[in-house]
Amino acid sequence: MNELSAFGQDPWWLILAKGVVVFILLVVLTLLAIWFERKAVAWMQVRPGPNRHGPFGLLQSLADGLKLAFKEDLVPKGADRIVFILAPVISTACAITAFSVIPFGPVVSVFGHETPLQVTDLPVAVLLVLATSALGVYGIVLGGWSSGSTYSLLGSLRAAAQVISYEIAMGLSIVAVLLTAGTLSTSQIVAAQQAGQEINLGTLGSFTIPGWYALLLLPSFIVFAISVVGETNRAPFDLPEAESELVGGFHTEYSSLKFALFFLAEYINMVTVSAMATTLFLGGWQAPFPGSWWPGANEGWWPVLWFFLKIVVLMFGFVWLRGTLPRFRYDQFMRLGWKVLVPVNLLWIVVLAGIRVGSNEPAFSASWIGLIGGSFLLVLIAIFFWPTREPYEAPLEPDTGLGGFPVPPMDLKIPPSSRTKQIEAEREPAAATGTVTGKED
Amino acid sequence: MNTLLLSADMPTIEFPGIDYLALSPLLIVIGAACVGILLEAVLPRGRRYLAQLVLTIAALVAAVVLTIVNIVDGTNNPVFSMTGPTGEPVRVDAVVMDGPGMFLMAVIGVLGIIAVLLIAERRVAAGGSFVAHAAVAADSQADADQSKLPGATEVFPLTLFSLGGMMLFCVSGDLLTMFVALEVFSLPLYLLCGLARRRRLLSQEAAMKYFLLGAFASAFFVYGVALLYGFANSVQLVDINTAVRDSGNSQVLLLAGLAMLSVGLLFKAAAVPFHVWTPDVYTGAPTPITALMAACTKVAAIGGLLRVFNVAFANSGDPSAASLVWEWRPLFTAIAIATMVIGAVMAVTQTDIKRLLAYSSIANAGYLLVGVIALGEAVGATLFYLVAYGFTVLAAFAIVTLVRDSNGEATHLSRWAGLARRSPRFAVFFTLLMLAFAGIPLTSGFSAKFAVFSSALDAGQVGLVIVGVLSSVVLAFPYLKVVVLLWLSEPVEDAPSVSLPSFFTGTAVAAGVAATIILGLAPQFMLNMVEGAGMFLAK
Amino acid sequence: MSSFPFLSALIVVPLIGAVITACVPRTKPGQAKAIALGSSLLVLVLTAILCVQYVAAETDLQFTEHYPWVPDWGLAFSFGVDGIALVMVALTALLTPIVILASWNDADVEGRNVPVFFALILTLQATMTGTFVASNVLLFYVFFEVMLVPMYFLIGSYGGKRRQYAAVKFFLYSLLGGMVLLAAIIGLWVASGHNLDWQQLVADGPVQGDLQYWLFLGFFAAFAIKAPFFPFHTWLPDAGGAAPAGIAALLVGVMDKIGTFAILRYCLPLFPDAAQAFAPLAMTLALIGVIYGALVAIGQTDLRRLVAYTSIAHFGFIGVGIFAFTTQSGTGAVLYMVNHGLATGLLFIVVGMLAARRGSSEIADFGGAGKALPLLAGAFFIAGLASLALPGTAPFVSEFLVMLGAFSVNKTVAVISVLGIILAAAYVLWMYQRTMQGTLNPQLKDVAAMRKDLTVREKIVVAPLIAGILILGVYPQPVLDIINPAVEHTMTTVGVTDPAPTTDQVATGDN
Amino acid sequence: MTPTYYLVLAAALFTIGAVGVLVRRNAIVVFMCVELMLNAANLTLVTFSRINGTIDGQIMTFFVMVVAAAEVVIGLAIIMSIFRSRRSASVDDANLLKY
Amino acid sequence: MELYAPIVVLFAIATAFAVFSVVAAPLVGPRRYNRAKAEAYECGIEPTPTSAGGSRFPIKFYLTAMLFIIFDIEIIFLYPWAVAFDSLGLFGFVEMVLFIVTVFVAYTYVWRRGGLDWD
Repeated sequence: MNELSAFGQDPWWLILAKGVVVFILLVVLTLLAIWFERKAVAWMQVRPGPNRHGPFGLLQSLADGLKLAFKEDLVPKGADRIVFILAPVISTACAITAFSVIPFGPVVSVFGHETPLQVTDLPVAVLLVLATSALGVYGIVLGGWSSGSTYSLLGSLRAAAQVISYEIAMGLSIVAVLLTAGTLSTSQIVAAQQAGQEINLGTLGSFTIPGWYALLLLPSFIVFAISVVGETNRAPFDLPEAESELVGGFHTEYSSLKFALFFLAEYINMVTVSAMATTLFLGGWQAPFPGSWWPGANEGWWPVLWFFLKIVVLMFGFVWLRGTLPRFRYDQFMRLGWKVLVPVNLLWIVVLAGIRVGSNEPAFSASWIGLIGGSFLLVLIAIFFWPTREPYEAPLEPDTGLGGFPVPPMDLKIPPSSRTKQIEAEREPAAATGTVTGKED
Repeated sequence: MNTLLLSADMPTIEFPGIDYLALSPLLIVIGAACVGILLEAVLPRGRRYLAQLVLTIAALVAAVVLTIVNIVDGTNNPVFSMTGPTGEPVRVDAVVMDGPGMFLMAVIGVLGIIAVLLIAERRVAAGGSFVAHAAVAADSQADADQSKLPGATEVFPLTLFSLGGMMLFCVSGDLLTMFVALEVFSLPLYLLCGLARRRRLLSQEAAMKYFLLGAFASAFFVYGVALLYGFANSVQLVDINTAVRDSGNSQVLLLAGLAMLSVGLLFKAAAVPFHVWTPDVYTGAPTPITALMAACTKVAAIGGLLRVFNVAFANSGDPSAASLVWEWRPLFTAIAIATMVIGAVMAVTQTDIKRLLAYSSIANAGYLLVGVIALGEAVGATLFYLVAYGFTVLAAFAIVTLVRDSNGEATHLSRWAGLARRSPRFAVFFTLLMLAFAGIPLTSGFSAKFAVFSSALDAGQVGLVIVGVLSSVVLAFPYLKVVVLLWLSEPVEDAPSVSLPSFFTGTAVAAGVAATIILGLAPQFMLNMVEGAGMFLAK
Repeated sequence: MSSFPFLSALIVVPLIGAVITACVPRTKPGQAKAIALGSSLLVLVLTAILCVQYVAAETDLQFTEHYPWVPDWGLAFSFGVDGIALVMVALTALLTPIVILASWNDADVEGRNVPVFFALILTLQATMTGTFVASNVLLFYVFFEVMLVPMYFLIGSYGGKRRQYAAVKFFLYSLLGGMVLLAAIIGLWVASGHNLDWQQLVADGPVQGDLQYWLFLGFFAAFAIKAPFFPFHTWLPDAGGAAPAGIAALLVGVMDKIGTFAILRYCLPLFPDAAQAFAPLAMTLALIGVIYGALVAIGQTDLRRLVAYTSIAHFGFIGVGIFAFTTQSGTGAVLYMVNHGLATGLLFIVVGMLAARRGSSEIADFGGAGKALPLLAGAFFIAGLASLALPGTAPFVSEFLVMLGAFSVNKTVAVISVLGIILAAAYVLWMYQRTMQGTLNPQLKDVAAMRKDLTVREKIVVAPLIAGILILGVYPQPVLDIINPAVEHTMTTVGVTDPAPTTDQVATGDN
Repeated sequence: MTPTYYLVLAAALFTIGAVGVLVRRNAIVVFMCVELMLNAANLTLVTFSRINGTIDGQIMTFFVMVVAAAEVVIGLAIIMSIFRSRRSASVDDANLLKY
Repeated sequence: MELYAPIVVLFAIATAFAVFSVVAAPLVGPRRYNRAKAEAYECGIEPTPTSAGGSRFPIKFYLTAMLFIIFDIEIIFLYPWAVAFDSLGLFGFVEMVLFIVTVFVAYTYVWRRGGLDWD
């Protein structure tokens, strides 16, 4: 608890102020991010991008937002009204709340109050981020489900499957950080990255590498980076919103400010995961160069600059991906998540833990590590490349049209409108016979 | 301490020393289950059956042998032990390998082997009792297409998991381990119930009922654990007992926790009023699984009850705290009486052999509860009863699997009429088993009843014994009805035939019948064993 | 005394015989019958030697054997006989070959397994003998319960109409009694400090306190069902009516005696205070049985059921004899058990012969049958007279002793039981009249078998029984000599002495 | 805030769940009610952990969560299979096993 | 509790904003009723009828959900272990390797049975 003694000391006005500032910051950042994305993509595609509103078109997003506010607010006929309205609220609120434990900088003085540049910190801060981002999925699922539309439903299901799949990979990649830092508090993780790590190469001498976990725990960082793209439904993993397949995905039926809220949530999530990546792997708000090239770099308000610089770089990464890569196919995407990221991550955790134990525990020599890790690796290889792999068995039962129920499969067959009544007529006898079959005795 | 997570500079944690030899039966069974899963993953379909069968039987045999080695060694201590900061030993007995616990483990292992033999049977019904692809919708065309495929081999690892959970359940030293073990043995059973090859809908329905009610009961169990944790500030059975003795704590928590805990345990033991699932599930489940449940689950559930009540809530030898026994005993007596009576009476009205055996198993749960309530010296008698009942019921269900017609097992009693004409040997066996259930001397059923009732009377439970004997007269009626049908009735049209058992089922029947006779004729050796098992380790 | 384990042999020999008989293929029923008969005759010989070697004056158990079985429960193969048990063993040994012979062709029906039938009879014999010779309470119980199984199958598989109902009813009634007995035995086991050896229990003295009364009731209920005493009797007419004739003879002739035997053996010595306290109740039940059994017997239209009801009346007499607590009445009761076995056994067998010929046991189906079947009618008549205890037949002696003993204690009881004798005369004579005398039932002419008198086999069957009835009727002394010391010993353990010395001079067996 | 309130809340949740299991007819809803009961137990455990000042209750919560998850997996599989066969998840429709 | 208060504050602000937006949207925007607008969008054709209790969708989604639960549970156990790793030492390492191997067994099974394939 001592490590967090700096927190929880703020007066109420400071808490409120921090909250408001972070909120405004996120909204503004979103507007800027949208502009930034459009502009960057435009540059990549050698076109000007938004340039009418404000300098360099900076106010384009604001204009879009205002326009949305004055659009008609539609609620489809088949929608579950309450959930339909609730869904964007959940998405937005969760996205913003996640930011409460992101450290922007060290302890500074605000109107005479010594306070950290962070809304708050918890012993379980990382969990809070994960929890809120997981809760955000509810917004997506409920939004898609409550729309009463096939596209929305499929989009939301895909989104949910995607988010939870990549959440596993993301969660596992964080384990390595926790293992090294020994804490779940974000501020302490940042602090743990302060000191450089001395690597001893025996006769080759030793050198100090920066304490950033992105370098120390490179595999984790790579996995984290990949999985957050999937987690935020961004290209090339933007399958839930694949226009060519699903129109707009889960928010097909949303319009006006509700749509804007989803949009907001998505971009906030981008910022959040960038901030998380910064915090967990890139040294947080600490100055982006090893050593103290400038003694005051990590003091006062300067770190906020470093922090946002890092975020901007990461955001650019997002945009770059979008501008460069085509969209994945769904099966490719799921395969990447489940069959590559998860096992690689687990293996990496075991190896890392083995190395750490080996360095701490005298009885546990390097050969032991080699033995355990090696055998583990061997087993893995043996399992995954076992020669007699069975061909995939086609499911015995076709997925479509069971008893006249519409079963939206991957190869969605949309019944023509003229048959709607016929289908509904068929449903009754099918349901009636369903219960009598298999009667025994 | 307000935070769950330990910070890095915490003092190093003491780790328990583990007696791996004592733990080895559990490790082997659970480990073999994991290996079984891997085999499922890597072996081609054709080779899985043999590999799984060999693995399963070998693991169970090894577990039984090691348990016996431990018993002979006289290992009678907590498996986890460690030294506290001041040097004195501190218990962390998540697992307590005491005499009764190891005995129960061995019993579950042996009964499990027999049940696995039944599960492995593939000749009596082509492809076995289990469906090939459980995910295929029942009664669909695809289901008909797969009726010729050999059954799923996943049942073996599932069974092993279940048996491992049961073993752990009997030796758990704290309620948390007990809860985990409870789920480890229940969850595979839920699945296994739904895997019948024939009458899939019935089977799936049974699985759903069992699952929903089972989950309901385990929720009660865990809430009871929570309340008892609030009461005793620990979930170790011995600590709860300590807290019970010097009860400055809230009695409300204790009694509510005890009640909730009991609901979970009594559900598994199929005691009234938590028995409603039993007939349905026993009927719907594949018969080998029914046998497994009737034999092994019963052993585990009663084993758990015995341990909880003898270790945590018994406080024998301490008259000042005897009030607790006074608190729960009358209620349990009522439950035991209701279980015996309702089980017996309902059994009378049944027309399906599996349902009949299900109600009989409820009634037998009542007799076992008599042993639980009697506490103390009755532990040995209860163990004896479990052994006797387990073997008999296994053999009975094994025979049920053999009586078949074109629709699979013919379980309706009217179909059994006059079966003795066609296969007298089978009828003799079944009659013997029925007589054992009815408690006729020279069968294990009599020995078991005598053992339990005599020790219950020793403990002063007169009323229970009287209800017990009277209900067993009522219970004898359905068994006699079956015997009458077998021997004295005219065979029906297109009567089912008794399939020639293969090695597996034959062995199971033989083992069950042999145990029924041996425990009836010469029970002394088993009595010595249960006596030798001694008492639950409470200190 | 010989060291030969007679009592074990008496149980083991029929068991071995049963196993061998059961192993005979179904296609060779003759072999099975021969083996069964041989085995039962061997037992008879053994029993005869046993009787010769028995020392009548000794009151302790003789021929004791002791082998451990389940020490934890105090269960052991402990055998031993006193005078009461000896005569019962002898009765069993005598009746079994006769029954086997009488039932020679009973099982020869399509679809019935002949070897198993005889194997079951032998098993039944073994278990019944076991109950008489067991000197361990739990061992007794084991035989007492196991006995049900062969009897159940004999009635259920080989009986007449309603056999399934009768078999199940018989089994359930007996099991009810057995379970109550089990509870009582467990209670005794607990109360006696984990001891179930009969001799030891008697030596240790009775159980103290209220428990004795409860235990007595438990034991008594079981034996009353077995005997059967009113109101636990309803199974007997069904079972007796449905069972094959020979089996019915065994059922009523021997098996039911186990109830009364066990009352003498267990209820009285082990729970003397309770026995005396409950004697009025038991006596009342017995008297009701005497009158009720006789009255109902008069109203029966079926010969088998009629005989079964007469037995209920007779068991009432036995009950009166036991609970009068005098040596005479007790001796009379035991003697009655033997005589009744002979008389009712004969009656059942003869009725069976009649029914086999006629294909029915309805009284209305007979009438004037005696003319065509003089020998059979004669045997029937003798059996009937024995049943009503005519002087000169064996039951007279025993009934007289019972009355005498009862009179010395309670005159009302004696008077009421005299009423039973009168009623007995009524039902026996009426039965005989309706079946054998009077005008010939025209239907009988069409039945060829009704013109066929006793065959040689049947003569061999009835002859020893008739001889026994007559011999014991005029010279019961040897049997009384065996019975009397044992009964006296029993009464001593109950703690009663014969009330009036005036009866001594009348008592036949007081020496 | 007194921790006792949490106990009361947990008890209320548990009761709601239990009643829900007994009165609701949809298997999924019944199942969710069971989960509610498990979570009520979790809440109780954590509260007692706080009251008693030991960490055991929180650790137990982990295990209960694991078990709950395993139950979800098993339960959904069973309910799905019966739903595919019968096209109904109502426990009343599953009535073959009645006498 | 003080540590958590700011989170609540931030959450309240976010919720207030979101609720305000949703409530404001219909008030600010125009309302011109048209039956076609109220229909669910389906590329211009009449929308697919959905059954009363929600539609059925491929089993794969359930499977993914179950897998997620399994691995989420693994993560639940991994986090405390990772944080306390240094004080747990060799014992904790071995235990956790066992745990991971166990989960891996199930994972392998699912993989080999095609549970991870999305056709």
